[in-house]
Amino acid sequence: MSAKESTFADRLLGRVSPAGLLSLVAPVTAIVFAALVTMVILGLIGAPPVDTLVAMGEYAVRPRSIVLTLNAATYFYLSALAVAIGFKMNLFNIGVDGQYRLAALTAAAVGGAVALPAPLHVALIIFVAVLVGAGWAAIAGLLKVRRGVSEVISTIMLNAIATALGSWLLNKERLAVEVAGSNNIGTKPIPASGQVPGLAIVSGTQTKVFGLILLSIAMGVLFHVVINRTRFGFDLRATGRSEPAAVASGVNVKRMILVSMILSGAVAGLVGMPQLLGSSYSYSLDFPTGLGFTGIAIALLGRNHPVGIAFGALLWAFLNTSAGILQLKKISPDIVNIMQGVIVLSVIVAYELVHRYQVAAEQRRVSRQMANTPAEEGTPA
Amino acid sequence: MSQNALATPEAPFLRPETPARRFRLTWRTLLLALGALVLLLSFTRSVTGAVDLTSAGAINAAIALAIPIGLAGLGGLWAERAGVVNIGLEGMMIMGTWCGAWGAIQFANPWAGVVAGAIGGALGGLLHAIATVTFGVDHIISGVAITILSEGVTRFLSKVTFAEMPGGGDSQSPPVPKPEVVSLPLVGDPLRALEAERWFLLSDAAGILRGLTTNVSLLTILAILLVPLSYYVLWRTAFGLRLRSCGESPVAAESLGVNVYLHKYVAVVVSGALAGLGGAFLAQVAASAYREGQTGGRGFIGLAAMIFGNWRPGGLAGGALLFGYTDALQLRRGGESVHALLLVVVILLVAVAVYQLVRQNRTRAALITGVAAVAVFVVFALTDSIPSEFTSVTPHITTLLVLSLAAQRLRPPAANGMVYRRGQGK
Amino acid sequence: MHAVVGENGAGKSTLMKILYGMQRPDEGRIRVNGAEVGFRSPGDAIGVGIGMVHQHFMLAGNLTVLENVILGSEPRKRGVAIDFGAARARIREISDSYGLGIDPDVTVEDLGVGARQRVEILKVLYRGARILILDEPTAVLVPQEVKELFANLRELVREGLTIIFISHKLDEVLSVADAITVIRRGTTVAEVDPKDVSARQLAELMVGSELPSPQTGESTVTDTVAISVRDLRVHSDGERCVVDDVSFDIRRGEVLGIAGVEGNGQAELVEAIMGMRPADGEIRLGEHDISGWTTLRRREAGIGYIPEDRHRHGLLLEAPLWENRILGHQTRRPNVKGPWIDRAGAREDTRRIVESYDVRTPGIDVDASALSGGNQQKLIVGREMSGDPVFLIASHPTRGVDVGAQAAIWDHLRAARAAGLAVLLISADLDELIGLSDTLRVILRGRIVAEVDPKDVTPERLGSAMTGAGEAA
Amino acid sequence: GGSEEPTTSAQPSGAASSAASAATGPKVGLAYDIGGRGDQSFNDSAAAGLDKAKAELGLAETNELEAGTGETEAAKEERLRLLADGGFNPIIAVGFAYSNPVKKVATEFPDIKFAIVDDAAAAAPNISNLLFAEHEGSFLVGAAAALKSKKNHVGFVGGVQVPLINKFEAGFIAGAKAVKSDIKVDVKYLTQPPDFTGFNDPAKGKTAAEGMFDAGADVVYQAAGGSGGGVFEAAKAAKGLAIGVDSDQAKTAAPELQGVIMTSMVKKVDVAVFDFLKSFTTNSVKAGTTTYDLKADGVDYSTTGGQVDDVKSKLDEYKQKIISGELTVPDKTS
Ligand SMILES: Nc1ncnc2c1ncn2[C@@H]1O[C@H](COP(=O)(O)OP(=O)(O)OP(=O)(O)O)[C@@H](O)[C@H]1O
Ligand SMILES: Nc1ncnc2c1ncn2[C@@H]1O[C@H](COP(=O)(O)OP(=O)(O)OP(=O)(O)O)[C@@H](O)[C@H]1O
Ligand SMILES: [Mg+2]
Ligand SMILES: [Mg+2]
Repeated sequence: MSAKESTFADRLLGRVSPAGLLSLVAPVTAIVFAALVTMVILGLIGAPPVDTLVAMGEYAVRPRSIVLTLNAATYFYLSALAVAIGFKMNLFNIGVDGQYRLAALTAAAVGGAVALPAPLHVALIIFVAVLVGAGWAAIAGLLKVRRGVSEVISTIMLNAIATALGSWLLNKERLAVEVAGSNNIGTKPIPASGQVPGLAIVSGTQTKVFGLILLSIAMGVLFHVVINRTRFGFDLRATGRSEPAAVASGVNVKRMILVSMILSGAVAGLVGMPQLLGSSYSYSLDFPTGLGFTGIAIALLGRNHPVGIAFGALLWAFLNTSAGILQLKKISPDIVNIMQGVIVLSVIVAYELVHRYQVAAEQRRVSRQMANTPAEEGTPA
Repeated sequence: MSQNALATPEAPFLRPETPARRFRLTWRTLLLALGALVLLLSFTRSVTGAVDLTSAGAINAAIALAIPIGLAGLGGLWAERAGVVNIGLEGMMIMGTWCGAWGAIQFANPWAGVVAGAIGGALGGLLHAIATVTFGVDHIISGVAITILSEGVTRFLSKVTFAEMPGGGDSQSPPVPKPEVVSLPLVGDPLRALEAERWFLLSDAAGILRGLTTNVSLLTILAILLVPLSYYVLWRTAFGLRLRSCGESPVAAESLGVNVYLHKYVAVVVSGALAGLGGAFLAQVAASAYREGQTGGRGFIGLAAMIFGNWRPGGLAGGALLFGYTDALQLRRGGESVHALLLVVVILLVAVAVYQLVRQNRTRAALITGVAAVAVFVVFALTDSIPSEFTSVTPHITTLLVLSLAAQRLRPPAANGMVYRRGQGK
Repeated sequence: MHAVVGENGAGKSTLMKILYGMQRPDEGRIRVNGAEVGFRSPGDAIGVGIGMVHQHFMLAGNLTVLENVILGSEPRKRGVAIDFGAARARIREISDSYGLGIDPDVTVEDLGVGARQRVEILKVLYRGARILILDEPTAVLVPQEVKELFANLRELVREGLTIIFISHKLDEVLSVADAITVIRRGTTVAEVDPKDVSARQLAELMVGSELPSPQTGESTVTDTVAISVRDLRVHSDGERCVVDDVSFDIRRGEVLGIAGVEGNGQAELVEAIMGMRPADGEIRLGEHDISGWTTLRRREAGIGYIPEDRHRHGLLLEAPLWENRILGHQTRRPNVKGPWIDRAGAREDTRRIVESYDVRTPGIDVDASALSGGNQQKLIVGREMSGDPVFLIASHPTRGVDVGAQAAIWDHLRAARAAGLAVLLISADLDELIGLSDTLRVILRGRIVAEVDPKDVTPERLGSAMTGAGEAA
Repeated sequence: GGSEEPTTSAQPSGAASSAASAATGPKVGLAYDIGGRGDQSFNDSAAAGLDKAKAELGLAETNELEAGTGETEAAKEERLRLLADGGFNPIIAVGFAYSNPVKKVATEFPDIKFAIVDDAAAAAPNISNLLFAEHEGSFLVGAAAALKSKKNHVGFVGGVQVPLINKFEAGFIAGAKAVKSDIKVDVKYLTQPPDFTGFNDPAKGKTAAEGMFDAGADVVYQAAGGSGGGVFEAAKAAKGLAIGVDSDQAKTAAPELQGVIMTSMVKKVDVAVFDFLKSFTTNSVKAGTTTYDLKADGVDYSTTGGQVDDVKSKLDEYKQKIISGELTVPDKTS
């Protein structure tokens, strides 16, 4: 019965009290396990396992790689947060992808079309992105609440529709401008007042970290506070854990579904912002795609916890970055995909095993304590 | 006051009233619905002149486009009926495309490819089963990981196999041998002649029939047969009952001596094999070579078709067909056919509005539906083609439209997605 | 017929699960008909003729009765296909010969609890078990059904079957058992002959304390109407009327008991009053018409709710106790300050509840799922009593709870009643209903069909009123 | 691969590069767009140019890196930088998506020569822009299609609706209309950006082409990358004709399909890459735009199979008109 009512996010989270060394065992086991499996795979394809990992490690600590990793992690993090909001409610928002693409496109178009003083300009662009992301997600939310359409289907379909809509908008007659001599097509570049300068926080390289990394961090903190410290967050988690119990406690579940879908979409709207305002300044054909799907993997890898997601995002970003050095060493970059898959699987398997051990230990502890309280003949442990 | 209540003699708990009308699909209603559909399409075709609505070519293409989606959906059905969510269908399908092409080339026999494709998908399924059943990992993340993994594995394998073959490359295989294509003898030409007459209903029926009976791949026939076969196995055999019981209440199944782990394993491996078969179909029938990225998200669409079909084989086949049909229409003569579909939507909306008004007495709902019908009609009347950007999403919009019009009584297996561990029953 | 008794968590179910192969013993031997056996799975136990009816139903709601019954022992045609005809015939045959009245083709989720219980028994009989284990089979049955069940069981015993039977209802045990084993904390503390003991003695063996009984004592009923329900109607899925024209008033300090066989609209009535289900009619709390209010607003206005299914409606099993304390009170102090959760306040108050309601737990940070059912129930009662409710809905407040915890919960109800609380009590335990209520109504097929004076009614008469048999006669 | 140990990243890169380039010929770095070597499209064509150069020009070392799906410009920049840091010079970027990255990295490494295929926007003294007049080549095959069409009805299947593929469409339509102004041209793009699966989905290509043949077209031109195979299949089944793209597909397609490919619009990326490398070895690299058009023999139609032999004279007439400037081909659809 208990399994029936737990959310899968919670089963994943384990709900283990973070006290004690034991909580460190899980991630450490996971990393060691993943490294071992990766080395076996490298060996199988004929790449020197140790050398390769060492090369990746060395590459990872180069200043420029650090910046690249941080930058990629910035948007991965936002994407995973957007997915995690849904997961907290047992909603599976596969639509983050479409939401952020549409949001980035419209925000870029608005940003390129207006002239405003610096902070206002940025604020306007971000506001538009949030609005569009939230609006697009709201469709799925409304369909679920009003018509009972599964959000899994509706978001898959809405991703495709967002692609079509985006493609229609990204046209000379509508939001796009041509760049002379280029086969690319994009929105009018956002002027300097709408750009967010990078941060030179990594020494030894000219490349700068996205200024909006601060936004990512802030969103993580906000996520934590809202989910864990507010009434709204309590209602959200309660609904995710047990819908009937939430209903009985006075939560309006339909409203919660709609609101959390909208929030998820709002955060999804932010996903494209670091790239748009920190590097591209225009939404064009080569704007990064598929971040929404990566977000699903990272959210689950980080167990829907803001800190866990941060680690997941950094790991993912690092692996993506390291594809370059592997190729330079003539190791097929596909190995990165294989490694990502293997790491995700081994990390969660390791987590699961440690978690099982912890639950058993917790149960033993509880029953020991219970046996001791009314001092009679104790149960054999 | 108690007298009236006691008028009925039986105690209520002995004869619980079953919910008044649980919809039962009978052959009669099915045939009636099909007839109405053909009539509707035929009418629209003759009004708009969009011949593709019922042309043999469109129907044939619809089937071909629906098969991989349907197979993926069937894969999803097997896994989810046993309680394992399989979002890794896409990955298993990718494995199927690669293995299908490889097997067919390696053994110079299309059927070897079909088998290899199924095995490739099954391997993905096995991995998913190990992760979710043995290790109790969350089903979604395992599925996502498997999809990522199979992209990498197939690309890597292509480099060491196809790239070395003449006509192949890092991201595509040389041409693969295809399973044989068959037609129903003797009927093709008369039907073609009849179809060309453009008579109301008669020509349309001829077109549809010809689409169904000419140039059909043997693998298509096999895939179609898998739908009733899945129904038979899952609903009519002891094995199927046990499998489904694992998805509904694994503790109950275990308490009756059913080996839950075993059944889940079998279900997920079969699920992978079916998705892999869908992949092999893509590489061997829909195309004639493996091509990286060939699946194009069909695994996810298959999953959607399964939910659309309420976790039932017939329903998911319907979902896949709807998707395949609208996709075929938009790919063939998109602007014209999709524009004609607007008229179909208008007629359907009007029918729904009338139903809401007359049968359900929901005036407000009927009014809203009616207004929507008028709005779509205005669009239909004022335009004569749909912008090309939008025709490509016809299947997606149609799916959403159908789902939001149809009353939702989705009933996923009760223990779907739950991690089950032996002896957890209380 | 051998009875096993013991308080909650004594290990009765665990022992039975070991006998049925669902759990493995660490040591010890099991002999069946003199031969030593070692079960690896329930399949092995079924193989030697053991069948078990579990305390919690082991049924798949979305499958039909037939499918549930034959699962694992399907009759086959041609090796693979299920022979549905044969299965149906056999189920009908068993159902008729024991008067179970079960239609093999309905979906289990459409059945009431009583019928589900009979399906469970049918499952065991279908397998031709010679040794039947029944874990609290009577908890959800009315006296008539219990009587019928026992008649059936005696029939089976006469046919030479062995029955192991677990129940918390000691007079039942005394009336049917041929031998009784009392266990406490996992060990046998006594083996007695039912002829030699009284219910009171048996209870004392189980817990080592007095057997409590539900007694209200002085009437505390006042004249102020706390809640008034008028012409309440609830429709299920649009059509069927499951609560039909129900009206009643409950005054402050009054306990109104609703008696009825499960599935006659009690759950819907409660959910309608809580605002969890749309309903027609008027509900007034004090001077407010609350019919249009949301569940949250009703709770804020002072309605407390002890739900019938604590796991489904009462708790977040995977959340710590202090978060469960907040549930249902997430807009009120000491749990929140404005939009913020007041962790310190909530934790402090949880400690208070744990202490004053004697919730046996190692701390307030363990998940609710780690507590035994009785302790979970005490936590819920404590939570619902805090926040000064003016009206409390108590659905089966002591179901599955052992005698000690039962007494504690009754005490709390009595105390609150004396302080002016209006209580709507719904229970399948007729002693509890008769003992605690100031007024009793009988609900049948969604209608209030009788009003009974708890002072001069016996459980048997109440039972017949509930099935409609008594009044029709 | 197969060469000796590459320089390890631990070594100071500057030293490695100077040492290597001092030893023998140039170290060439090639950065592909998605798909990389073996995509049987323009990446592959670029690879062919590199292979030819390797064989004929005696390159010291080559390294080829490919892009990942959905990646950012930063990743592309990093790829170019890795090559630059690794001492590769010259560096060739394949695909317009490298426009901004090449521009950025080229300014950081003024001593390294860069080339970019399909983009003119990245301008710097050390960047050579290798452009193709796809519309001119498409014009010729459009004319060929119209000349060969018996039903006065032809079709165009584009993979993804992006400006580059629009150029093919524009040229094709112009060519067909130049022959028969009333000809009917069906156009279908398989997907919309950023969904680039339209380049990899033969099933969709087949369905779209079948639709055109069923609707009465008898020649279909495909600019759909990997989806093109489906178009050929449809042509074979409908006993129609198809036109290939990028390379001479009558040579590379499946043997049983080669017969339906009446001609292909050849885009000679290999020539451009080879020319660029050759000019590098002779120290005569020309910065800025080099347009490989009909005049420069950078685009052309193929004659394998002899199916267009009967109209060859007409086609060559058009070709001359375009070369002479008498005829200008639009590179955009109106
Ligand atoms: N594997 C285990 N080993 C030791 N103790 C356990 C184990 N599993 C659960 N417990 C303890 O058992 C108690 C909960 O058990 P459970 O809910 O089965 O009780 P119960 O006796 O059936 O109660 P009730 O009848 O009130 O529902 C807790 O105290 C928990 O800590
Ligand atoms: N191996 C074990 N070691 C210690 N304790 C255990 C073990 N297995 C189960 N328990 C715990 O022992 C207790 C016995 O629970 P059981 O369900 O058998 O009680 P019960 O007598 O049936 O109670 P109830 O009357 O509530 O049904 C529970 O708390 C259970 O969690
Ligand atoms: Mg219990
Ligand atoms: Mg028990």
